[in-house]
Amino acid sequence: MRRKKLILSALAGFVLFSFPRPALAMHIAEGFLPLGWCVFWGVLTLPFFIAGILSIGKKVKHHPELKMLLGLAGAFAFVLSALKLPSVTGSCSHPTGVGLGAVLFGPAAMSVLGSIVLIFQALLLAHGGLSTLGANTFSMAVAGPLVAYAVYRFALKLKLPFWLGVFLAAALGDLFTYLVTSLQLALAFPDPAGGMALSFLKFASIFALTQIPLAVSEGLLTVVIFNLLTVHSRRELEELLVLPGGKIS
Amino acid sequence: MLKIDRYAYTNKLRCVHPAEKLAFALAMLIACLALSSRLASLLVVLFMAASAVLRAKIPALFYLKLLLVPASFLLAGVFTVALSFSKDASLFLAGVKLGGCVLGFTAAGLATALDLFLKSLGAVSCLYFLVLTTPAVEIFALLRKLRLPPLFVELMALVYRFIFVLLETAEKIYLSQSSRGGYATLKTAYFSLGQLAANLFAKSYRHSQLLFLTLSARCYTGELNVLDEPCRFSPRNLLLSILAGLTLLAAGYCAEKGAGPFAR
Amino acid sequence: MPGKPILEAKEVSFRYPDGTPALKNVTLAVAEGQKTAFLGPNGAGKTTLFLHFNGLFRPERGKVYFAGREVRYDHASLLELRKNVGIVFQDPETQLFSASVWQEVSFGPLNLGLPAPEVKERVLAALSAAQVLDLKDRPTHFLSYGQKKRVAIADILAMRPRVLICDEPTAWLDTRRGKQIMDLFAGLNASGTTIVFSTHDVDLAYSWADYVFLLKDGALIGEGPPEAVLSDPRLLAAAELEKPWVAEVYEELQCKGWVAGRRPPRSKEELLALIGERGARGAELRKVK
Amino acid sequence: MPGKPILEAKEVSFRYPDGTPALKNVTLAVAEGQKTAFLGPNGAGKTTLFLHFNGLFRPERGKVYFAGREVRYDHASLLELRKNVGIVFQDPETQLFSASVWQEVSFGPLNLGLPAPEVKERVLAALSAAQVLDLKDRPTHFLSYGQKKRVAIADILAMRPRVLICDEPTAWLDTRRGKQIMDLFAGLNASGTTIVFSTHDVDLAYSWADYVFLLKDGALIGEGPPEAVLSDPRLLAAAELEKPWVAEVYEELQCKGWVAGRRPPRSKEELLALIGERGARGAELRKVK
Repeated sequence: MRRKKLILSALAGFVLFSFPRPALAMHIAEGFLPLGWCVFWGVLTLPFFIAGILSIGKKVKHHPELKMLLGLAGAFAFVLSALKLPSVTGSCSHPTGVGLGAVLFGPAAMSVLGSIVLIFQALLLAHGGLSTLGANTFSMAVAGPLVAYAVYRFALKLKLPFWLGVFLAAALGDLFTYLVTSLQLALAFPDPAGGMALSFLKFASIFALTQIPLAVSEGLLTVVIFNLLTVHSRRELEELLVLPGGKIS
Repeated sequence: MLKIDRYAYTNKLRCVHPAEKLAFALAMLIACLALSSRLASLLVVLFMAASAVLRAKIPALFYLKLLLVPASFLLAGVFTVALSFSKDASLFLAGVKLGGCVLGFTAAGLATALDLFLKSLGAVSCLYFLVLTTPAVEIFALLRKLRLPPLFVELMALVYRFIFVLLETAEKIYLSQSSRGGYATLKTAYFSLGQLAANLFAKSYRHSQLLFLTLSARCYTGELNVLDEPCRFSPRNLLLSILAGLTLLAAGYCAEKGAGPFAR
Repeated sequence: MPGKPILEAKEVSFRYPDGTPALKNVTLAVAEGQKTAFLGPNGAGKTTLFLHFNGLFRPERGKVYFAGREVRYDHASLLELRKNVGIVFQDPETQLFSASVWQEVSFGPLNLGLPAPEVKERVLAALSAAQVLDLKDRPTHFLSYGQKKRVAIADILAMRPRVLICDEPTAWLDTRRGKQIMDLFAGLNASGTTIVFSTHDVDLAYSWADYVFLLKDGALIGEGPPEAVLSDPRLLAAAELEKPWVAEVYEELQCKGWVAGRRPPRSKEELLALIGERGARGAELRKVK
Repeated sequence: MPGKPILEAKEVSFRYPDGTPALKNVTLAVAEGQKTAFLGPNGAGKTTLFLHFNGLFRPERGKVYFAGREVRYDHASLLELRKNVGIVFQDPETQLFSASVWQEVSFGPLNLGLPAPEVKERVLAALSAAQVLDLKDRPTHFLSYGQKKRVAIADILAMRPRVLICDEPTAWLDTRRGKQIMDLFAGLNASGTTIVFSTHDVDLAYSWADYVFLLKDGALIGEGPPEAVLSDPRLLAAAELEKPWVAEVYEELQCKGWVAGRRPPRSKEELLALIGERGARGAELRKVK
C-alpha cells in the first residue's frame, strides 16, 4: 500500500506539473468525446449558432460595414486568446476572451465569432478539434458569454461600479465555461463507482486548480482593457454598441 | 508564428483537391471515433502519421512535437477518467484511504482511460493530416460549395486574413513595450498587456472602417464575392478515401464481433 | 497632347465628421492621359481629394465631374464611376481582404457583374501586368510589403479603369522597388490609362509627372508642369517642400555657364547626360582651340 | 575619434520561428560615439539585428556584446541593457500605445523604477529635446505622423540610453521633416550618444553617417566609411543599391575637370558650395584671361 501511495502521488504530481499551457484545459481535445456526445453538443449548439447568424445577417443588411467590423473582431478575439497571461507562478496561460467578447459584441454575435475562433484554434494552433467543435462552442461561445453578459447587465442594473461589473462578467464567464466543460466531460465519462455526479466533481476539482487563478487573472486583465478603452476609444465603443444594443455606463 | 499554416501551403499534397483530403480525414476520424477499438485507433495513428510525414513530407520531428500539443489536456483528462472514489475498496487496483472511502484507480477506469487516450490520439492525427495538407482558403471554398451560410464563410475568410495582420501588429507593440521594460514586473506586465489589447482593439476598429472604404472603392455592396480558383478533382481519390474509412469500420466491426483477421 | 479633363473638382469643400476642414474650395481639372502628381506635405488633403474622385466622399459644397459629367451618388452611378476610377490605397494591409491572391483580385471584376470566364481572364491579365502572377498560389500573409503593394495594384487593374489613382505609390519601398512600381505605371500610361498619384517626394514628382498640383492644408496653392511649379521658390516654401535636387544642381551649373539650357533636365540620368555631352563638347572646343 | 566598440555581434545567426533565416553569421562592431548607418534593401535583416542589440531577440548561434560584456538574458541584465540601448521603431503607430503624450514618454523611465520627480524631469527634458513639449497633454492618436515619430524618439530619450538605435528614421517623412529628425540626432550625437540607424536611402547614409554597414539577405557584405563603401560599384550592386547622386554628379564633374577633388562632397550643400567656389574661380580665371 505504501508503495502504491508513492506511485499515486508521483502520478498526481506528474499530472499537476505537466501543464505547460493550462488554459488549453478549456478546449476538449479532438477525439476525446464519444461520437454520440459530439453530435449531441453539435445539435444543442446549432440553434444558438443559427440565431447568431440571423441576428448578424439582419444587422449587416442595414450596415454593410458591420461585416468588416465582425471580421476584424473575430481576428482580434483570436489574437487575444494567443496572448500569454502574466502569472504569479511563472507558468504561462492564455485569456479566453469570453467576458470581453460578450460585453463588446453581445452574446448573439459571440456564438458566431466564437465558433469561428474555435475553428481557427483547431486549424492553426491544434487546440481543440473538429469532432469536439460543438461541445467547445457550446461552453466557450454560447454558455460562457451568455453568463458573462447576464452578469454584466445585472451588475449594471444593481448600479455596481463599472469595473466591478466587467470583472465579475469576465471572471464568472470564465469559471462558468470551465464548469460547463467539466459537465460535458462528466456526462461522457460517468465514474464507474460514483456515476455522473462524482465524475463532475473529479473534473471540476482537477481543472479548478488551474482555472480559479486564471479566472481572476482574466477578470483583472479585462478590467484594465476596459478602463483603457473607455478612456481612449469611447467613440468606437459607443458605435460598437449597435451589436449588443446596450450602453456603457 | 503559425507553422501549421505554413506547412499547409508548402506540403507535397498541396495540389490534391481539398475535398479529397477533407473526405479522407473525416472518414478516418469518424471511423476512429465510432470504433473505439485500441487496434483501430493505433492503425489510424500510424496511417495518418505516414500520410503526413511520408506523402506530404511534413518533417517528422515537427509532427511529433505537434502531437504533444494536446498532451496536457489528454493527460489531465485521462488521469481524471482513470481516477475513482468509492467506499468499495475491492474495486481498486491502487489507491489511498480518505476517511471511509478509497481514492484510486480501478481496472475499468484504467481500461477506459487507455481506450480514450488512443482514440483521441487517432482523432488528433486525422485533424493534423487535414490542417497540415490543406490551406485554409481552400477549406473556405469547400464550405461555400457545401452551401454553408455565405455570411459565415465570408466572416471566416475575413477573420483568417486579419488574424495575420493583427498578430503582426500585436508582436510589434509587444516588442516595443518590452524594449522599454514593459514586462519587467508582474504589475507592469498586466498594465502593458492591457494596453496592448486595448490598442489592438482600437486598431482593429479603425482597420475595419478603412477596409470598408477600400472595398467600397471596388464596388462592394454587401456581398464579398470572390472567384474560387479551379482545382483538379480526382473522383478516384475521393472514392479511395471513403473506401479506406469503410474498410476500417468493417475491420473494427469484425474485431468487435470476434471475427476476421482483427479478432482480439 | 493633354486630353480633355477627365476628373474635375469645382469649388469642393469638405470637413471630416469631427469638424476639421480637409478640403477648402478646391477647383482643378486632371487631363486625360496625363501623368498627374499631387504634391504636398503629410496631411495636405491629397487622400481626401482622391476619395472624392471615386465617390467615396461626397463634397460638402461644390461638385465633382468625371469625363465632363457631374458625379451623382445613386447606386448605379457610383458603380459606373468606380468602374472607371480606381484607387490603390496607401497601405495594402487595409486594402487586401482575402488570404488568397487570386480571390482578392477577382473581387472587383465580380462586383462589376462580369461573367466568370471574363473575370478569370481579367484576373490573369492584371496579375501578369502587376508582375505577381507567380504569387497567385501564395497566401497574402506570406507576401512582402512590396509584393502586397503590387497585388493591391492588380486589384485595381483587374477593373480596367480609365483613371488609376495611387496614394503614395513609393512610400515604404526601397529605391529599386519604388522605381519598379513607377515603371509599371509608365507602361500603363503609355497604353492610355490616366495615372494620378500623390507623393511628398519632390524628386519623384519632378522626374515623373507631366503635371503637378500643389496642395497645402486642404487648399490648392499651385499647379502646372513640374519644371514651372517646382522651380518657384515662393510656391515651394508655401508648400513646405524643397526644390528637386536635379533642378538645383542644374541651375547652379547653368549659372556658371557650364551647361546650356534647351530644356532643364528632369532626372539624374538626363542631368548626367547633359554634363557628359557638354563636357565632351567643351573638351572638343578646348582641343580645337 | 572612433571610440571603443559599444555594440558587437560575433557570428550571430538567427532564424524566425517559421524557419526563414534572418541573420547569417554576422560579425561586426559599432564604435562608441559614432554615427553608424546600416544600409540594405527591405528584408536585409537590419531590424532583426537591432532587436538583438536590445536583447529582444536571442541569437540562435553566436553572441552579442554591449560595452565589451556579453549580453545575458536574465531579467535584471536585460533591464540594464535596455536602459542603455534604446530602439526607436520604424512605425510610431505601433510604438505609441498610451492615451497621452505625457503618459507615453513616462512609460520607460517608470519601468526603470525611477522616483516620480526624476521621471517628471526626464519626461520634460526628453519632450523638449524632441521638440514636442507643446504636445505633452495631447492624446497620441490625434498627432500627425511626423509628430508621432518625434514622440517615439522622446520615448527613448527619456530613458537616457548610451546608444540610440533608430529604424528608418526618415521613412514616410517629407524631406524637410526628415532633415529635422536627422538634425536632432546630430545634436544628440554631439553630446555623446552613439547613434545607430537603418535606412535604404543611400543619399542619407552618405551624407550623414561616419561609418556604414551594408547588409543583404541577412549577411554583412561590406563596411567602412561611407565614401569608401558607397563608391564601390560591386558592393552597391550586390546590395541592390544605387550610388549616392552627390557622388555620381561629383565624379562626372570631376571627370570633365570642372571641379577638383580635395575630398569628395558628402551632401548637396557641399556639392553646390564646391561648384559655386570652383565656378567663381573658373569665372575669375576666364575674366583674367
